[in-house]
Amino acid sequence: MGRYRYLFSPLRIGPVTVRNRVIFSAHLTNYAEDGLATEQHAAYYEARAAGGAGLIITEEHSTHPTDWPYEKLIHGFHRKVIPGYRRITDAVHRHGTPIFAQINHNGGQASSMYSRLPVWAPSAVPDPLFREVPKAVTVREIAEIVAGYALVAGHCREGGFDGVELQCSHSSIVRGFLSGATNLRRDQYGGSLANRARILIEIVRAVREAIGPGLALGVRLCGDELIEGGTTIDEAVEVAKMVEATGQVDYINTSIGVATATLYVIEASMHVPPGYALFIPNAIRRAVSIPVVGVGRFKDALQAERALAEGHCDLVGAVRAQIADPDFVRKAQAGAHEDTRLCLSCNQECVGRMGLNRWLGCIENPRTGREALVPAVPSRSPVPKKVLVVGAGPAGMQAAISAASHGHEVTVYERDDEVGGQVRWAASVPNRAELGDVLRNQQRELVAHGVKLCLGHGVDAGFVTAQKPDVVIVATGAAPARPYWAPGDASTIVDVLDVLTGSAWPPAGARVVIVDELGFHQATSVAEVLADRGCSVEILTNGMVVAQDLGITLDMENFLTRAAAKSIILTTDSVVMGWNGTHLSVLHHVSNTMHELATDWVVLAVAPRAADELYFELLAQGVTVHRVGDCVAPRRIHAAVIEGDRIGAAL
Amino acid sequence: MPDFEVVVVGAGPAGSIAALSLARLGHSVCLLERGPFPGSKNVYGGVIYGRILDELIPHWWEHAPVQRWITRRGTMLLTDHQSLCIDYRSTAWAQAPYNGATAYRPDFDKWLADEAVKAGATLVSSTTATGLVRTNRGLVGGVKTDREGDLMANVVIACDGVNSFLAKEAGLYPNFSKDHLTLGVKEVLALPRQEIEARFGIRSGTNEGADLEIVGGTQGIAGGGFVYTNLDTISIGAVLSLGGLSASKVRPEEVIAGLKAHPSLAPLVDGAELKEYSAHLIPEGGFDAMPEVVGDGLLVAGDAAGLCLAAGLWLEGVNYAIGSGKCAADAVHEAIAKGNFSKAGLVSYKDRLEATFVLRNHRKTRKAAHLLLSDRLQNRYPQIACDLLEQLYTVEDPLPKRGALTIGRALWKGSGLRIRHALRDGRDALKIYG
Amino acid sequence: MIAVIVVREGQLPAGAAECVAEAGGRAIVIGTEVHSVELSGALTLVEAGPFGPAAYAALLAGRLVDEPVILPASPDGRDLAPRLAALLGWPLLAPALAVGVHSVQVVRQNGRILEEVAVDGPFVATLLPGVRGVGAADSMARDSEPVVARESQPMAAPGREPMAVRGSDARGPSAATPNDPELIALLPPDPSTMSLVEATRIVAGGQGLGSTVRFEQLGRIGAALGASLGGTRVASDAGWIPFERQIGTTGVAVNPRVYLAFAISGATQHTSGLGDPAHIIAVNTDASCPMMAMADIAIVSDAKAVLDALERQLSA
Amino acid sequence: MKIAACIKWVALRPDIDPLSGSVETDDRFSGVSAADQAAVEWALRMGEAWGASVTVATVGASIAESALRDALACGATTAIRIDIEHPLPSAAVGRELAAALADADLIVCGDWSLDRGSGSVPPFLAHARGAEQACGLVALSLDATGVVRAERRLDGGRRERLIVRAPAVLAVEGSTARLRRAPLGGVLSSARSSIDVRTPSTPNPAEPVRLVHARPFRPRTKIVDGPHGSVRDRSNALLGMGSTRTPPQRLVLDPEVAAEHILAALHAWGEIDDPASAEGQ
Ligand SMILES: Cc1cc2nc3c(=O)[nH]c(=O)nc-3n(C[C@H](O)[C@H](O)[C@H](O)COP(=O)(O)OP(=O)(O)OC[C@H]3O[C@@H](n4cnc5c(N)ncnc54)[C@H](O)[C@@H]3O)c2cc1C
Ligand SMILES: Cc1cc2nc3c(=O)[nH]c(=O)nc-3n(C[C@H](O)[C@H](O)[C@H](O)COP(=O)(O)OP(=O)(O)OC[C@H]3O[C@@H](n4cnc5c(N)ncnc54)[C@H](O)[C@@H]3O)c2cc1C
Ligand SMILES: Cc1cc2nc3c(=O)[nH]c(=O)nc-3n(C[C@H](O)[C@H](O)[C@H](O)COP(=O)(O)OP(=O)(O)OC[C@H]3O[C@@H](n4cnc5c(N)ncnc54)[C@H](O)[C@@H]3O)c2cc1C
Ligand SMILES: Cc1cc2nc3c(=O)[nH]c(=O)nc-3n(C[C@H](O)[C@H](O)[C@H](O)COP(=O)(O)O)c2cc1C
Ligand code: SF4
Ligand code: SF4
Repeated sequence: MGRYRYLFSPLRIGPVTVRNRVIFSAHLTNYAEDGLATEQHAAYYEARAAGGAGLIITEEHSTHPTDWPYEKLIHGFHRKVIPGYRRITDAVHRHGTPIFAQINHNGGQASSMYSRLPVWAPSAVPDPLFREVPKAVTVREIAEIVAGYALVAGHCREGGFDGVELQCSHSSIVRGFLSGATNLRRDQYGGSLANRARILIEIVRAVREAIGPGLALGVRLCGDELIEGGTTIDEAVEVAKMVEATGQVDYINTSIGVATATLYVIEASMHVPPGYALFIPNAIRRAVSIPVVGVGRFKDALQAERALAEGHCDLVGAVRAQIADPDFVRKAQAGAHEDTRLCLSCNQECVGRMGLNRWLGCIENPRTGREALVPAVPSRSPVPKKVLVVGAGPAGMQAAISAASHGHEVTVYERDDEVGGQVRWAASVPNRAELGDVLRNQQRELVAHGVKLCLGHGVDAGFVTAQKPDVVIVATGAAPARPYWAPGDASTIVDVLDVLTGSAWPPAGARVVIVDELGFHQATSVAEVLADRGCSVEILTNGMVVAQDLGITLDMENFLTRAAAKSIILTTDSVVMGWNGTHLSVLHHVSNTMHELATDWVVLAVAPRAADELYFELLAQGVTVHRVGDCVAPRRIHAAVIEGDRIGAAL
Repeated sequence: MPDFEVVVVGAGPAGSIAALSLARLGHSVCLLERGPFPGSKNVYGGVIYGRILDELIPHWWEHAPVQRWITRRGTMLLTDHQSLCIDYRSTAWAQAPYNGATAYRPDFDKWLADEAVKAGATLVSSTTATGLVRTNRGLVGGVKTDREGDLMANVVIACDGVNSFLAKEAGLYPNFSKDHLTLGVKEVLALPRQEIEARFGIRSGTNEGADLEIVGGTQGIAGGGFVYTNLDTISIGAVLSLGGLSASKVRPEEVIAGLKAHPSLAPLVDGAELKEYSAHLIPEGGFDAMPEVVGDGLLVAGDAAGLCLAAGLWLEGVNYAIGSGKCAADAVHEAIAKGNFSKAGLVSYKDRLEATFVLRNHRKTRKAAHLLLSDRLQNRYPQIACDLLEQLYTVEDPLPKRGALTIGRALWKGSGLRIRHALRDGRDALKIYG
Repeated sequence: MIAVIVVREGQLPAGAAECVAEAGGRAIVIGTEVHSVELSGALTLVEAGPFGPAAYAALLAGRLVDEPVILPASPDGRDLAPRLAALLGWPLLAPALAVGVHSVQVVRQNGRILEEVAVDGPFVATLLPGVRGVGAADSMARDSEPVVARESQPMAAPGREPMAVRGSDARGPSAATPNDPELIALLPPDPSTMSLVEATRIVAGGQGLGSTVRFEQLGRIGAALGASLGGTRVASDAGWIPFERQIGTTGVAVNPRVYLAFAISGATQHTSGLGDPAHIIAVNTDASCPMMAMADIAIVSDAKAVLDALERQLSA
Repeated sequence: MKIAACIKWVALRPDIDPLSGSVETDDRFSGVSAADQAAVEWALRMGEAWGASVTVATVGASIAESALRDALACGATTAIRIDIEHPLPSAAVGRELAAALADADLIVCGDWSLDRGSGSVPPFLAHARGAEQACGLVALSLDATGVVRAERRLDGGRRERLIVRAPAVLAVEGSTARLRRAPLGGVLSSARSSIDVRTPSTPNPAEPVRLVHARPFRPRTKIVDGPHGSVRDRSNALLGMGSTRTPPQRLVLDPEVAAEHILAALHAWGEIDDPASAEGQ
């Protein structure tokens, strides 16, 4: 048992017994095709079951044709879904893991885009994201909704699920009914809390009838919507009590926020302190006696154990932790913490890709979402090669890991004294340290695969050819570039990396303009560092929004809040046209007006250039050479990792 | 005046039976055990062949703490991805007097020792023998322990298990070598009772069980594996040559992990919860590696005497321990009658062993270790056998079927093996098993 | 229900506030320097002589009538509770996870079993510290009642003189002569030996300190500052500090008020065990490491030299 | 002078089903706790130091005699077992021991048992005997005959030092002493020693408590208060922007100045009295 007293102890959830307390809680994957579950789903869930998850809850299954908020939704209301369900449940059951289905109607938090039917909601209150006025449902339609839940629950039972979870939290018509912000009805479904909860209780009854006593039934509730007039914790506790009082529900799952208004608290990024949402299960667990699930940025087994020990919850949902490492539970149980590929809470490839309508992946685990295609254990190459990798950024390290795991003999040369390339600096700012875990994870795997790592060892073409490697992989990353208007010798025009490495030091009190053409963490991070130092900082972007891509990773809202608190000025639609030593000439391109902006320092967050000299030199000498990551084209970590991963298999 | 007529060191099966027999014969005997209770630290695979107890403890099967009675025995040949299993089942083994049983050693050894105590032996546990005490005539006359004060006796029977410290101190292991030892490692995995019955094809609700011995699947390390069923756990383990293990740099638990992941074993153990992991040495050198078993005032029995039979089809030690313990007791009884505790007085022990299955079986199988740990038996033959069956069973229409001989010949050619070696192996096998 | 809190030199025992909250806000606070305790609720403060379980029990027994009594399962609470129960002839329920007027949850088998016990009439219970917590609702309930009486109870030094006791213990043969050991010293916590979990100030070091000698020095400085010594995994792996001094996910989770980090990079696995210190000071040669990013005062300097300077200045 | 030690036979590795809470014990894995063993060792040391007899006593079933015999093997003079079939409440155990050990001057117990864990037997025993009590002892030293100097653990790392005089009950932590190893002769002879078996002196009074059920342990919810106030306030609190940490300063300093700065800051925060002569408060 060791240091885990609770995490690995079994628990009964109604008729189902789980072997440990870690749940792979519900989340969209965009793996569905034509409204049906796919092989991709089955393999994805199976990997987590094999990895030791105590319980898996699938992504939501839609209960009604009026509910189609995004393209790749599973249409649970068609009988056609059952074979796909079977495929998933069989795969998961092979590992002795129970699996529940989440069922849902998203209500007003949708658009009619896909369904071409009016969106249904308790009242005609438009959703803040979709901004579509929904149809206030009639009592007859409410009955239809309830029947839809029961129908889908029946499909789930037939499909071999061990239980059903009603998503009534951050994106759901039930949430819509429960919330004072969206339920303005004056009939028996609106007004008092008991009325607002009526539909939920009706659904519980109908679903229990459909699934019988042999399956577990859970309800996921939102503890604080964080919107004006929305559900707060006191109401959530009352609802939880009503749910328990039905005597038909086996557990309560929790969540926070509203998916279409405050998603950044649901799938919180690394800026949000771990354990931030525990007050919700805490309050609910004090009021009910059925098991309660706590969710939100559990990325470490010990942290989960502590939450259980302090009684904040009986089970923990760990979603991204297991997206990043399907074997999260197994490794923790075996005490092999070091081997865990810790989730970074970067939200780039999981949440980020959902927003972009793409299938779910992970920035540091190229196999996520491709479990059905890529074997868990790589095949060894019949002809081991001597591989030389230049550069130990994420690309170089992943290439080395991949090559070594395919049986090649690999040496990595890195110019710096530490691995990590640009990421090391990207992670060195307040609240971004977790990004650096990707390096730790990779470095650990390098060691495990016996890769030789030579730090503080910059190499040139001569050195490389002298080693006589069979293959060279160049991963030399990117180098800062300067726009035409910035003279090369201007010492107060510097790159973000110069600020982070400390080679440039705008002092407290200095006026700093950060020119942002990247729209990601580069500019915002440096802005915060400098504002903290006491500089007065302005971010200037040619885009319509500063740091647009932070929206995708759900970092935008909290950045804006912090920026406001730190008096960072955000200026959009502005292009720098020149610099005279003290002023920048700025074109406001929307109004086509120019103005001068006085500044002491200019920090550039502009497109870097690929550091590809070594690659072309080696190519010219006829060496077998490949390149990966930013030295192909400067992008982000996911690209570095994916390319690194591919090359190893292709040697 | 010694404290006891006889001190038996080690309350494993050998020691408990020696003490039980002597006490029954009316001698004062002390049974010394280092663990807090007999069997507390003892490790083995899991199957006991109990017929040897028929006489000593009539109807032992009604009393012994047994998990399951073995009604199914299999021998499996494994390659990377293939397996070939000879699977034998018999309901005859499900009735008294039974053939074999799985049992937990803490249960079984404690039970045996309790029988000895019932018969009048004095059990002293939590006490380790740390050396021999010699009389002024040079005979062994007792043992030193890790407690203050020595324990004196006319005769000491060393039943202290593999690598016997006492036998070594007495100089009975003149050419002891690590090569004669293998490492046994095992995991106990929990599964619900019904699940075990379903997976192993055991009649549900019975306490019948299966015993699978495995050749191959040990990541190229010479050795073998086993899978046994208990009531609600499975024992899975491997027996590995120490040399092969250290050369391979593979950790023993990884070998077990490999077995558990093998496609033909994984379905048996999937989802089971690890209860314990243990490791223990096995004296597998066989007849030729046995130490001297008689000294002045000292007898050696059980694993301490190297009496463990690990020969592919068989992995047996407990029955030999019991057999030798009984022989030792009888020899001591005779020596006490004669009042001669020297080597000469005790020598009938050796004859008694020779007269029973204990040494007969070991003599017959003396070549087994050599044969079984050879690369041919470990890797080549299983590969050929599996490939042969794979090709026989694969339907390759429109190509015409090939006969077994054709396939076999082709495989043989491809293998680079020599007929000469095969013939020799065959001869050896015939000697051992024939 | 009423809580009984034993106070020594004005210091509350662990779990005091939780006990008072569990009792609904009423408490008898008894001990030395009781007037200086920081505890809200309807309190009766009883200034008594040095703690002695028999004497305190005798003193309290008369005040406790027909209502459950709850004490923290801290050392003094555990000592006093059985004495009280014996004097009053009430059942003792200890150690408890939750205490209600008619139902108590008692912990058994080393924290692996929970027994729910129904009880009629008054009883004495001890509540495990740290399991309950105190919330806003608790203080609201308490503040609605006035804080009451302070009294001084003249008490002879824990002694051998018999004391008149009101109680109903028929079986205790000599309950009327409460004897207690003689208290000769109260020793303050030694930051170098106290558990890191309890430490309010921590000085910690990392890989950059590089040797056992430096950690010993850091320990001395900590002692001078009244701070406990901690370190990173690198330090405990290297054997510079024992494992129980390692802070982080695989070490202990601490919750100091002030945290001083010398040559620590601030890896997530380390900082996740830090709790929420009001103040962090970091000394590091690398201005941009996460530890420095977290600190209120981030000093770019050689940590070893700073330690030398600190030691000099502290001994000056 | 008469010394006594009290020990309890408990399951050292009880098999507790985490789902049902059923407890299965196995005599093979039962014995006495480290604290009880330390108690026996201290009693033996007292016996040796003061030339006193040492009695070991237990309230338990016959299986517990093996623990008594171990103590006898180590040198205890006599052993008493108060025979019970079912466990008694701690108060009753204290009374039974007091009656059985009515003439003992010093009684040493372990600080708490593994199965009940209330640590209340020693105080109950002391009460019933009208003796002093000193529990949770982390260090002991033997003084004049019948007098012990002891250190007792308090909260928050504090300790108290006591002088304990007979008649007294002492409860020691397991770390205070390791029970000596019995000599072989002791082991052999203890197997034949007789044990004074008694029946409980007083009938067990019906306590006004009733066990409703025993279940697996489920941690109590430790109250944390959620964020409150407006939506913005709550959101800020959750995002970690509500805390009032002083704005970070980044300073490049000489070591000497850095040290001054650190001490000054600690002083300013009220952590140390005077940076010049800092002493932990
Ligand atoms: C401030 C900042 C913030 C960022 N934030 C994010 C973010 O939040 N998310 C995200 O996905 N991406 C982010 N990025 C981008 C991300 O860091 C890069 O895309 C990624 O590091 C590219 O990896 P790489 O391995 O290709 O190259 P690099 O990380 O640049 O690594 C190249 C390595 O090669 C070494 N090298 C070069 N030449 C030689 C030589 N001749 N010999 C030996 N070694 C050599 C270098 O020293 C370096 O270590 C950020 C970048 C910056 C600068
Ligand atoms: C992995 C494995 C699998 C096996 N599988 C089987 C199987 O399935 N079936 C089978 O029949 N056999 C099996 N065996 C062999 C079997 O376990 C032994 O042959 C048998 O236990 C020998 O009994 P023994 O009494 O000689 O020695 P042990 O059982 O080893 O007993 C020796 C006893 O002496 C005690 N002792 C040792 N030194 C001292 C000392 N100095 N002082 C006091 N006490 C001491 C020990 O604590 C122990 O109780 C297996 C062995 C291994 C390792
Ligand atoms: C699963 C897992 C669990 C872990 N659990 C823990 C845990 O519980 N606790 C823990 O601490 N770690 C833990 N770690 C390790 C953790 O990731 C870090 O490796 C570790 O915390 C780093 O310790 P460090 O800061 O001492 O060393 P480093 O990261 O090497 O940092 C040393 C720092 O000292 C600075 N420095 C060097 N010399 C000087 C000088 N002369 N003056 C000033 N500064 C100097 C350097 O600039 C650097 O910032 C865990 C890791 C994993 C993978
Ligand atoms: C990509 C993604 C999609 C999600 N979709 C759902 C969903 O469909 N239903 C739901 O109840 N929760 C959904 N969630 C929320 C998760 O269940 C969980 O509350 C959240 O990820 C926080 O847990 P974590 O920090 O362990 O990742 C989703 C989360 C992610 C990352
Ligand atoms: S009517 Fe149809 S086809 Fe024509 S533009 Fe609109 S959507 Fe396209
Ligand atoms: S993409 Fe980032 S946040 Fe998402 S699972 Fe992977 S590491 Fe975690």
